[in-house]
Order: sequence, then C-alpha cells, then structure tokens
Amino acid sequence: MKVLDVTSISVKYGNIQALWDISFSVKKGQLVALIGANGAGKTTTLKAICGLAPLASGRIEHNGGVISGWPVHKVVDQGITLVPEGRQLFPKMTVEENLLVGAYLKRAHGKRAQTLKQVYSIFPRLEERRNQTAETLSGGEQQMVAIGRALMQDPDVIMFDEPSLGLAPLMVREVFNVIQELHRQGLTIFLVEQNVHQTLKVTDYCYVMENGRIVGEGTGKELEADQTIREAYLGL
Amino acid sequence: MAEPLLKVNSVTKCFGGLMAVNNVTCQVHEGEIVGLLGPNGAGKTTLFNVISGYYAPTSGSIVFKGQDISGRPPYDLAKLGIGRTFQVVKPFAGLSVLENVVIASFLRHPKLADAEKHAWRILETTGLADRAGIPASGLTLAGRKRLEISKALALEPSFLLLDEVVAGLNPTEADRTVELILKLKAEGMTILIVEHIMRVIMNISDRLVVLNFGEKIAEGTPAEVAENPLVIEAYLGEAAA
Amino acid sequence: MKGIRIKWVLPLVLLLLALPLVIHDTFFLRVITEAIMWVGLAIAFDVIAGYTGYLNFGHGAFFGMGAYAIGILMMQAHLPFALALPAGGVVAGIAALIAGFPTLRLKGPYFAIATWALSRAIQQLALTMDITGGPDGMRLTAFLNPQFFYYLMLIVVGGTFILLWFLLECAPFGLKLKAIREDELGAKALGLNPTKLKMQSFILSAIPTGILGGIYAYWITFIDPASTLGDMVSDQAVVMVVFGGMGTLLGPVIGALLIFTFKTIFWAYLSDYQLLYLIILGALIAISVVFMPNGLWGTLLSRYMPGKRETKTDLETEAPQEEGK
Amino acid sequence: QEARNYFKVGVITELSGDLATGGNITKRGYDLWAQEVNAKGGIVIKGKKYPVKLVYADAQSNPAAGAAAAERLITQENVDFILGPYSSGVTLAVAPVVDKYKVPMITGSAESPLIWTNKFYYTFGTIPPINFTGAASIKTLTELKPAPKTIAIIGSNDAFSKATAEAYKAAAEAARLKVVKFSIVPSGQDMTPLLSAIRGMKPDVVAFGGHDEEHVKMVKALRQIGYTPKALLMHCGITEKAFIDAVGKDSEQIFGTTCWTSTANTKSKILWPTAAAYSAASRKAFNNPGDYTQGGCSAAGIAFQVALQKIGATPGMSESMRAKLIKALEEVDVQTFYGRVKFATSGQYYHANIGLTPLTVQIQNSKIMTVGPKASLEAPAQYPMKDWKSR
Amino acid sequence: MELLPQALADGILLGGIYITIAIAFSLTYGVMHVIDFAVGEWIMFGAFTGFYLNKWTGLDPFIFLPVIFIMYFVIGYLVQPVIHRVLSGTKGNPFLMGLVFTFGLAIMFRGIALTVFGFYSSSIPSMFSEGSFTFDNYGISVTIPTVRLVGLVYALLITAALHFLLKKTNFGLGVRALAQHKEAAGLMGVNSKRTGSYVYGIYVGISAMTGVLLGCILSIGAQMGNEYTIFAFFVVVLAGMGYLAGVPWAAMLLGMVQSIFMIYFNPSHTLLAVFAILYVILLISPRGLFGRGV
Ligand SMILES: Nc1ncnc2c1ncn2[C@@H]1O[C@H](COP(=O)(O)OP(=O)(O)OP(=O)(O)O)[C@@H](O)[C@H]1O
Ligand SMILES: Nc1ncnc2c1ncn2[C@@H]1O[C@H](COP(=O)(O)OP(=O)(O)OP(=O)(O)O)[C@@H](O)[C@H]1O
Ligand SMILES: [Mg+2]
Ligand SMILES: [Mg+2]
Repeated sequence: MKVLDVTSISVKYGNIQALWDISFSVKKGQLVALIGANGAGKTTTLKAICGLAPLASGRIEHNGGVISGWPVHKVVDQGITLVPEGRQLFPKMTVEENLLVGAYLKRAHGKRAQTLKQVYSIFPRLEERRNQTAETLSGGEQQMVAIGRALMQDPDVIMFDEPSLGLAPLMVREVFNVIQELHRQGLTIFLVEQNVHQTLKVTDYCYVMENGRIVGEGTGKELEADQTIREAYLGL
Repeated sequence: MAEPLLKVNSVTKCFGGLMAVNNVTCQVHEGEIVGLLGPNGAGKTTLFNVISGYYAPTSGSIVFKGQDISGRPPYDLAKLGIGRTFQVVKPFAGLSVLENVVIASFLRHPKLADAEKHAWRILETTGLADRAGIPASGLTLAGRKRLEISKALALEPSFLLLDEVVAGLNPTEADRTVELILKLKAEGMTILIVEHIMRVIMNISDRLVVLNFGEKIAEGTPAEVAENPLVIEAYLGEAAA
Repeated sequence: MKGIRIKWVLPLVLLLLALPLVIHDTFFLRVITEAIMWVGLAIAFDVIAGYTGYLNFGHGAFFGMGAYAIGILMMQAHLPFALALPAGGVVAGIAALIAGFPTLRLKGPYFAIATWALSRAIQQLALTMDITGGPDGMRLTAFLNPQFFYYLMLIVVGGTFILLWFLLECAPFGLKLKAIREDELGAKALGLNPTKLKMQSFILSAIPTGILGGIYAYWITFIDPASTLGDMVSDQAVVMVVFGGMGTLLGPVIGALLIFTFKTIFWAYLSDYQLLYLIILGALIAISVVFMPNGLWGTLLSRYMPGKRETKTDLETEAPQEEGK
Repeated sequence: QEARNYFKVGVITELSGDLATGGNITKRGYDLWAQEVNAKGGIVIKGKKYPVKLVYADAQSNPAAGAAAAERLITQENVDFILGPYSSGVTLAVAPVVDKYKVPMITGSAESPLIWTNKFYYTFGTIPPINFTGAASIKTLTELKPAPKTIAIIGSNDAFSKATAEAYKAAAEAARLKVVKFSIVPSGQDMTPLLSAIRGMKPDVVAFGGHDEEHVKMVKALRQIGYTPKALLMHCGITEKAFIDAVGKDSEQIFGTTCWTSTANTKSKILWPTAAAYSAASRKAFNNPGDYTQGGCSAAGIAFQVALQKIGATPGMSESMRAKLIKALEEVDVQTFYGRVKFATSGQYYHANIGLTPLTVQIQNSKIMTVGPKASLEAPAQYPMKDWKSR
Repeated sequence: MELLPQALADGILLGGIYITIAIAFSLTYGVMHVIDFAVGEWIMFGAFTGFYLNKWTGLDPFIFLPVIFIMYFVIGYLVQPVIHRVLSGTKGNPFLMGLVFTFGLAIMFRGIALTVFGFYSSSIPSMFSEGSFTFDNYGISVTIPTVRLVGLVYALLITAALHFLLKKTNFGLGVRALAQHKEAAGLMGVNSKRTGSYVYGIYVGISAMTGVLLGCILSIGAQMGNEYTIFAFFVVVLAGMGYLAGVPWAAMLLGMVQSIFMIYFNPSHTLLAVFAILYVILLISPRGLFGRGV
C-alpha cells in the first residue's frame, strides 16, 4: 500500500524551475531514499510534500487522499513529519520544551507523556540535558532533538533531510542506527542523504535525482551495481 | 625545522563557565595542510574564531608569522594574510556572486576595476564564473560553499582556515573541492581545515590535531591518529580505521 | 550607457539652473526649493538606512542641530551666514561621530529606537536650554530672497547627489557598505572594518543633513524644537525613501519628489479635505508597502531590468545559531 | 492688480497637526465673521457693498508650511489681507513673509509676547499677550476673602503655556503671594507625582498654564490624589465647552483668565451688537457658544473692516493702499462685541490689542461667570473651592 | 524624605499604566516581529469606544471591557493577514516594511479619528474615578487613587493571564515556537497564520481595553495615540524586545524615574532624563535591561 504517492509534480522558485514533473511513491513500512547531486532538488521535493513549497503542477497523495495544496500544518496533522535540513530547533526553548512542541497537534497531544518517555529511552543523552536550551547543544545533540521532536508527532511517515550533515563519524553511525531502529519498528521512512555509501546499505528502495528530475531508481544493491549511475551520480 | 607559520600557545576560550577551548597548543608550518578533528561541540569552530580574530582568547596567545596577533580584529588579520570560511555559509545574499567576491578583492585591489578583474580570475578558478551575475541567494549549497572559498581566496591569503567546506556536498562535488584544495596547496598555500568526512580529511591532511571537550587529545599523521585509542573512542568509533 | 546618461542629465541640469530666470512665481519657487531640500534629506538618509542597513529614526536630529547651530552662531555670535553654514554641517558631523560610537553597535530595531530616543533627548534639551530659546524657539534675521535659497539648495543637494553617486555607485565604498548591510560579521573576515565603515556612512549621512537644516533655518527665519527637532524630518525621510526604493540613489529622489508633490498639491488646492489627507497618505504608505516592497524605483528596476539590480531576495533562514558573536 | 467686486481674504491657520484644536477654533471665528459680513451683503465701502471670500491655507502646525502658505496666498491668490495663525510659532514664521510682501495680517489668537517684541510692521493681533492678561487674574484672587497667601505655579513646556506660567509668577510676586513651587513640565505628561509633592506644601492657589488636554489631565490628577486647593486657576482653555463636558462637575469653581466671555458686557455698532448676540450666532452656526479665541478671530475681521471703510479701500488693493491700511489699523479704536479694539503702536505690546479689559472668570453651574475685575462682575467669586469629594 | 513613600507609590502606579500599554505590544513583537507603530491608535480607538458606550448607556466603562476586548480582537484578527503578507514578503527588508506599514496605518487611523471624533479632548467617567485610599501611619502618608490602583490590578491581571497563556497552555507553546522559528513551528503543526491572527487579535483587544482605562485615568483625544506609542516603545526596548517578563520591571523603572525626577529634580528635565536613561541602558545592555531581547 502506498503511503506517499507523488505524481508528476513541478516546483518553481520565481523563474527558476527546481522540479520537473517528478513521480515516485513510498510504500508502508519501507525505508526509501532519495539521493543526488547538490541542488538536484531533494530538499525542494521534501518541502513540496510538506506544503512548504507550492506546486506548479502535479499531485501528492497520502494513504490515497490528496494532500497537495494543503498548508503545512494540515499536512503534518496527517502524520507526515519532516526532520528538516539544519535541524531548525527552537533555540531559546529547553530540550524538553522542544520535544513537547512536537506533540502540539491533537493527534499526538494525548499520549505525549508516553511518547516523551520513549524518546528519552532512545536518546538517554537528551534526558540528561532536558533543561538545557537547544542553542547550547552540540551539533549531534541538536540532531537528536530534531529526530526526537519528530517522533513526538506520532508520525506515520517520517522524512529526513540530510540528518548526518556536519556530524562526527561516531554520531553519523548513531543517527543511522536510530533510523534503522525506527524502520524496524515499522515506521515508513523517506530519507534524503549525501552519505551515499551508508544510505544504499540501509534502504529498501532508492531514487536518484539530477537537475530536478528523477534519473534512476532501484534497490540499494541494484544501484550500487549500475555502472552509469555509480559514475555519473554517486562518484563511486 | 623552520619557525612555524602559526603557533597556538595554550589557548583557552571560555563562555561563561563553559571552556569551549581548553589550553590547546599546536602549530601549522608553511605549506602544510593540517586537519582539525573532533566530535561535535569539541571547540573546533571556536578555535577558528580565536585564530581569525573573532574572539580574543581568554588566556594564551596566537602567533602568526612571528607576530602576536591575539585579540587583533579579523579585518587586520585579513590584511596580514589570514583568510577563512564560515561553517554556516553566509553570503551577502542581496548582492551578486561577482559582487561578493569583488568586496573581498578590495583588500588587495582598492580600485573597483582592478578588484573586478581579480574577482573574475578567482571565480574562474573556483568554477563559479558562469554564475557570476546571479544573486548569491540563488546558489545551491555547493555553490555557496564554493563562493565562501572564493571570497577567502580573493583576499590572497597566505594562510587559509576552512571550516567544513566539504560537508553537505555529494561525492562528486566533494571531489572537486578536494581537488581545488590540493591545487592551492601545490601553489604554496598553508591550510587549516575542519571536516568530519574521513575520506576527505585523511587523504589531504599532512597532519591532524584532534580536540575533545575543548582539549587536544591527539596530534600526528593521519595514520597515527587513526590508531589512537582515545580518538577511536571519542570520535571515530570502534568500527572505523 | 554613460552617453545616454549625459543626454538625460545635461538638459535636466540646465533646466534646473534656468528655472528661476523663467519662473517668477515665488511660491512655485519656494515649493521647488523645499522639494529639493527633501530630496537632499532623503538621499542623505538612504546612505545609512538603505546602503548600510541601519534605520536611523533620529535623522531629524541632525537637521535640527544644523538649524540650531546656524541660529545660534548667527544670532548670538553674529557670524555671517556664509561662515555659519559650514558649521552646521560640522556640528551634525561631530554629533554623528559622538552618537554613532555607541549606537552603531546596536542592531535592527534597537538601533532605530536608540537613535529615536537620542533625537527625543536632544529635542528635550533644546526645550529646556536658554541658548536655544526653549519652547519659544529662535528667530533669525530675515533674508527672503527666493532665488538665493533656490540656488543654494540646488547646489548643496546637487553636490551631495554627485558626491554620493560617486562614492556609492562608482567607488568601492558603496559596495563595502552593502556588505555591512548584508552581513557584518562575514564582512570582517574580508578585511572590512565595520565600525569604521558604519561611522563613515553615518557621518556622510549627517553632514549634508545638518547643512540643509542650516539653510532651512535661515530660509524660514524661525526654528523651534517642535518643528525642527520633532519627528517630522525622520518620519518623512523614512516614508520617502521606502516609497521610492531603499538602497538606491534614484529611489529616494523619486520618492521625495512624488510624496512632496502629492502633499503640496493636496495641501494647497484641496485644503478643505485636510483630514482626508492623513487618511490618504496613511493608506498610500500602507498599500505601497504591500504591493511594492522594493519601492517604486526598485520595483520598476526589477520589472524592466531584471537581473540588473535585485535588492535582497529570499535567503532562507539559516541555522539559528550565529557564529562568532 | 486684478479687479474684483469682493475682498479676497487669506486665512492661514493650523487645520492639522498637533495644534489643530486651536487652529480649528480660529477658523470658526474667521468663518463666522465672513458669514455675518456676507449675510449683510458685504463690507460697505463708499456706499457699495463688497462681500468677502476666505481662502484657507493650512499651516499644519509647522512654521515652514505657514511661510509657504503666506507666500501662496499672497502671490498666487493675490489676497487683499490675511487673517493669521493660532500659534505664535507659525505666526513668527509668517510675519517676515507678510512684511516682505507688505500685506497686512491680523492674528486673532497668537498671544506669545515674542511676536510683539519683534515689531513686525504688517502684523497685528486682537488678543493681548498673556503677560498683559495674566496679572489681572492673580489680582482678582488676591482680593478674595480670606486672601490666599501661597501659590504653586505649573507650566507646560510649550511657548504659550510657559509664558502663561511666567506671567502668573511675575504677577504673584508683585502681589506678594508666596510662590511655593514654580515648575515647568514637559508637555502632555502625567503630572500626578508633581502634584503629590505640591499637595504636601498645601498652597492656597494652584495655577496652571497648559492646553486643553492638559487641563483635563490636571483636574483629574488633582481629584485622584484628593487635593483641593482653595483656588485652581487655569487659562482660557477652560472656557471651551469641551472642557466642561470632559470633566463635568469637577469643572465647577475653576478660575480662568480671559478677555471675553459670551456674556461679557460689550456694546457695538458693527455686526453683532453684544457678546450675547455673537454667542447666539455662534451657537447657531457651530452649536458652540464660542470662546475668547474664536471671538478674537471674529474681531480681527471687524478690525480690518473698520480700517478698510475708513480709507475707502476697494478689493484688489495696491501696495500703497495696503500701506494706508496699516496706518488705518494703527488708528483703529472701536467698540466691538469683543470689547474695545485698539492696537498699540509702540513698546513691548507693539501692534497687539491693548483695548481690552482682562477678565477673571469662574465656572459656576457649568456657566462661565466673570468674577473680576469689579467693573465687569457677573457673580461673586466662589471661594474657597468645594472639596472634590463633596460634589 | 517624607515625600518619598508617595513618590514611590506614584511611580509604581505610573508603572502600572506603562505595563498595560506595553505588555501586549511586546507579545506581538516577540511572535510576529513587527514593531506596531499603530499601538497608540488602537489604544485611542478603544478609549473612544469606551467613551461612547458609556455615553449611550450610562453604564460604567469597566463593564464594557470584555465587549471591547472581543470587538477589537475580531478587528485585530482580521487585520493581521495583511501584516503577515507584508512580513513574509520575499522582496525588500520585511522587518522594515512591517514597520513602515504600521506607520502608514497609524497615520490613517489618526486621520479617521480626527474626522469622526473631532479635535477635542475628553475623559471617561467611571465609578472608580471618585475615591482614593489614604494610608497615614508611622509618619508615612500615602494616597492611592482608586482608579490608578484598579489600573495596576488590571496590569497585573493581564500580565498573569498572558504568562499563563504562554507558559501553561498548548496554545502558548505553539506561540512561543512560532516566535522562535516560523518554519519549524509549521512543521510541528502550528498554523502560523491563524496563531498569528490570534496573537494580533489579543494584542489589539488588550490595547483597546487599555485605552478605556487610560481614558478613565487621564484624558482621551484623537491625537492621544502618538504619546502612548512612544512609551510602548520605550518600555519594550528597555525590557528587551519580545521579552515579556521584562516588561513589568521596565515599566516600573520608567514610572519611578518619572516620579522621582518630577519630585526631586527639575520637572522640565523629566523627559530628558527618561530618554537619556533609555539611551544609556541600550548602550550598556544592547538587548534591554536583562539582555534577553530578540
Ligand atoms: N528559496 C529558493 N529560491 C530560489 N531558488 C531556490 C530556492 N531554494 C532552492 N532553490 C534552487 O532550487 C534548486 C534545488 O534546490 P534544493 O535545495 O532542493 O536542492 P538539494 O538537492 O536539496 O541540494 P543540497 O544537496 O545542496 O541540499 C537549486 O538549484 C536551488 O538553487
Ligand atoms: N557564543 C557562544 N556562547 C556560548 N557557548 C558557545 C558559543 N559558541 C560555541 N559555544 C559552545 O562551545 C562549544 C564548542 O562549540 P564549537 O562550535 O566550537 O564546536 P565545533 O567543534 O565546531 O562543533 P561542530 O563540529 O558541531 O561544528 C559547544 O558546546 C558550543 O555550544
Ligand atoms: Mg538540500
Ligand atoms: Mg563547528
């Protein structure tokens, strides 16, 4: 069953067209990745799904219902969650407040005490720092808060935009571990990454993007085997 | 051995109670590429800020070309030949790519026409010439990172501080940047670089300095450092090396 | 490009120079004189606000200080106008130096409000001092020669415009100021000294403003704290510059001329609808901001010469933490 | 000069800006005069009637705009003469312009001493300067029984209010009233703390120079801190209906300084025979009995009228005719509904109206009653003032 | 010295008035990052609404406070989308544009008020304007006007209510998130437009109620707004822009300075002192008294 179904969407920033007619889908419980060069349009794709970038054309469906054209808060209310590029925490709020904002919506509000506990059990580090303001955390800790905050939303699909960016190797591994763990627990995950090696290892399925178009797809293994894709897009 | 180009003498930098950099001593020699490693929040960027004059050290001193430069403002250091990039790239968003680089060129070329000529040359080296006319805000992340390097290069520095200029780039892009760095080294530039991507840092650095919680925990050639148990524990993790 | 410019500029200059010889209507001449004054105030304001990015809500204080300097020098020290006038500029320049030293460290709204508070304090000072005449103000000897004031205003404002054109559009200085506007911390790494550049631009903005204040005082013959040190000059300058287009030189000129013309026509020929004037002016400002955020000139530029000059476009908000603060 | 069969009269006043309240009162005064003249067919010059037509120019409470207005009215509208601004500041900027073009101007309102000491040849005023009127009220107060001994004086820091306070102070010192406090305060501020301090000194009289809004604040502040001086003296602003409406019963027994009230005992052969008649006309036109600023403005028109008739000037006056008009104005000495109009021709009141008798008034049962000097008395002064609480 | 207790009391009461002017203003700045030049005009409109309601019904103006709040809440709610549009513009400098936009609004509102209400000053009568409490013991004598005390209580109530709203409710959590990072708040499901409208509505509603209070304590007039705008700026900057908890302290400081200065120094220099203090504090602590402004 398709949790996310994207049909020939285009996005423009003023005169610049960032996405050209792209289509793809994510099935329930899958970990799907989107990779590609810088400026290929990966972030734009995620934003388009969330309603942060208006569509010039095309359609996006979630569990069979159309969500394109919706404002971001409504999309999020459907259980679609984005862990944005650059973390985007609330800098003056404490770690715990940041997490609680995650449970702002009704769908998550009721069980927030319970989810909070879960998040803390995944990231014990955050429990230690619960009363520290977000801006004073190290990069890796901030990334944990961002992920934790997304989990607080009780998501159906969780989308990551370069979660390993700027993290130390140890942290990168930890983040990937968490993603895989979430995957194991049955969450649907859509991952945008530059860390191609590691990404291809963990995904069920993968799309390759270039200049605003999808130029290749397949399972991790297939892509790693495909010589043209290796050379042209993965720099392997 | 010749007198090092840059000497960091027991530098400490505190923010309130937090010791972001704690009694760090290290050196960079002429023509060398030194990599600065460490977990997130180890104090790398802070040390960069101290060296480039954004912070005065709480204690200790920075000696550049035999001159004590601790506490001197960044614009003076730029004149002395220290160029730097920022981890969070901040181009002059409303200005064109060319204008961004022209501004940096004024340091050595005070006339507008000369500065423009110089800026074009730099943009050609860094591969941004075809985007010279667009506003800097229209660049992709890779473009911005390259613009960041272009601006630092336009200062014609003898010493370059690069803060995560490869992070966020895909492998192809990253390789191009590495090429550029190596080319600069071949031209005699001295470089201090922060980067988390092992593939990059291990390959280009002559020497590595590793920080953890503000303190220096290791120093040496990439091979030495990669073996260092402290570094493995704090930074690389078991599976590495 | 240059050739076309001269084709346009030369006749304009000749026209302006010949105007008083052709037109003997002194009211009309007065209106044009005042329009020129506002052009001068607007472009001077734009140096610090538009180019450097520091919204100075105390611009009027420089104007008032220039006016009072001339009033005091002429009426108490009995200096001739020709000697007193440069002193007006000097006083404003020194005031900018003293005021700028601490205030230019402030950012955004804090700078705007600190400068505004300072200008209020100066107004209160003038209200309570003896040498200024307190609330009664000060009367200067009347020298009511319309041609004299027209040419004086034209020369000062024309000179300011040429100077600013050269400094801001042809020399590195303008680009450096814009660098400060866009990112002060980043600019430091590129060898720019923001403190010095901001101070230079503040003083550059203050001096012509002070001189214009001086001319105003001698021209109107009466100054008092309410009219010369009030919010009027700052308010008008903001409106004119924003309406015309910030960070350009022609924008404020266009803004000043249009707003002033509108105001004058309304005032002179539709004075029965005075209150409507406030309503229309307010609505005009609000609407123009909604539909022309780059100002009239900025909008025209981006429409008809796309790519020629885009003022600040959308830069996505980057990570919240600022580096090296 | 263009030939016209009507007088074109320039009106420069503050129709907008901070001083618009006063400016619009002056406008009413000028309007009422023009209405009345035109209702009678116009000004009779050598048997022929010439109506008047007012041309307005808003000075926006700004001297520069005032000067521009004068220039426009004179050079573009070719007005015969000018009725002047409300405030002294604008008048001071307009006066040199009318001097330059040699066009006579009478202001019906500006009463800062500064205008007259500058000795502008072409500028006149129907309201005497405040230092001329202020003393009279202090005198009335000192004659009350039991005579007040101490006074606290506050002035708002604008040109007019400060001059008022200073005038009260000079008069009080001359009358041997002890000035326990003399303070100038920034305009528009809450004066409660200062009044609290003054309450501690228990002065018999509190005198205040300020504008309409400040009058309201003053009364309310005194009431709130529960301090009732034996006498509270303010300026002419209290004679405005709006003031009494605003503070209601708290306006009772407040003293004011003025030169005219709607019940003043005046007799005239020109336009309105009495103050009451004027007041009735004003009520009809504006639903407001008019105060002394408005009256002064109407009287300014009458002064012109009289002088014009005297020299037989017809519309479209030449420069020499206007010079004659100045001479004629200097010789005007006429009884109007406003009282006697007679301009000084020398000294510190140069060209100000010194024909009037300053009056002390008191609000009694929401009416403005003249309580001094004796010759104009309508009712005895109520003194000391009734406590705020027992009203 | 015997005046000191009274001076302090007057200062606190005056401070209460400044709290009412500034607190909601600070909230909108914190959330929407707009310096609303029309704050004084909202106060003025509220004051006149109270004035006329009192005149027509003869009831005490304090009874109308909830009505006025709701009325102006709706108005603010409807105006906000336009401001939102200006602030989220992609061209020019949105911060500045927001400022200039509200500046235009303020001028327009003043014009409308002058046309509709005329030039005269007036006052709103209330049952509270009558009495005062006097404390006279131990050689200390202090008079506290009832209406000003009511003003102080109102100020504290509003402050407490806003504090509760922001810190204890889910809505408040959303508001604070919105204040710090608009896009991220959107990703958490905060409807930025609607929340912004609520906040602006609350601010306009509170300002309008404040107008009624000021009309009871001081005076009302079509041109009264400007003066209050000045004090709103003053307090908010002193407190640190958008830092709500700083507002009461800054307001009290301002009230104290004015009161002490009027009594113990030359009253004509009161405002000079006020502006000089604002200036000096900004120099020492560029983000307000507590360094917590945004
Ligand atoms: N706000 C914007 N205004 C104009 N152009 C934009 C904007 N955001 C993105 N673009 C352009 O759209 C294209 C796609 O950008 P996007 O950020 O989606 O790429 P990406 O694949 O996420 O790149 P990266 O790996 O660098 O994050 C790029 O060419 C970029 O320059
Ligand atoms: N201006 C500041 N005020 C307070 N603390 C700061 C400041 N700047 C940095 N820190 C703290 O100092 C420590 C070191 O930060 P720094 O940015 O130097 O780390 P880093 O090594 O560059 O990390 P990363 O790899 O994530 O960029 C961190 O704990 C950070 O929170
Ligand atoms: Mg991206
Ligand atoms: Mg760093």
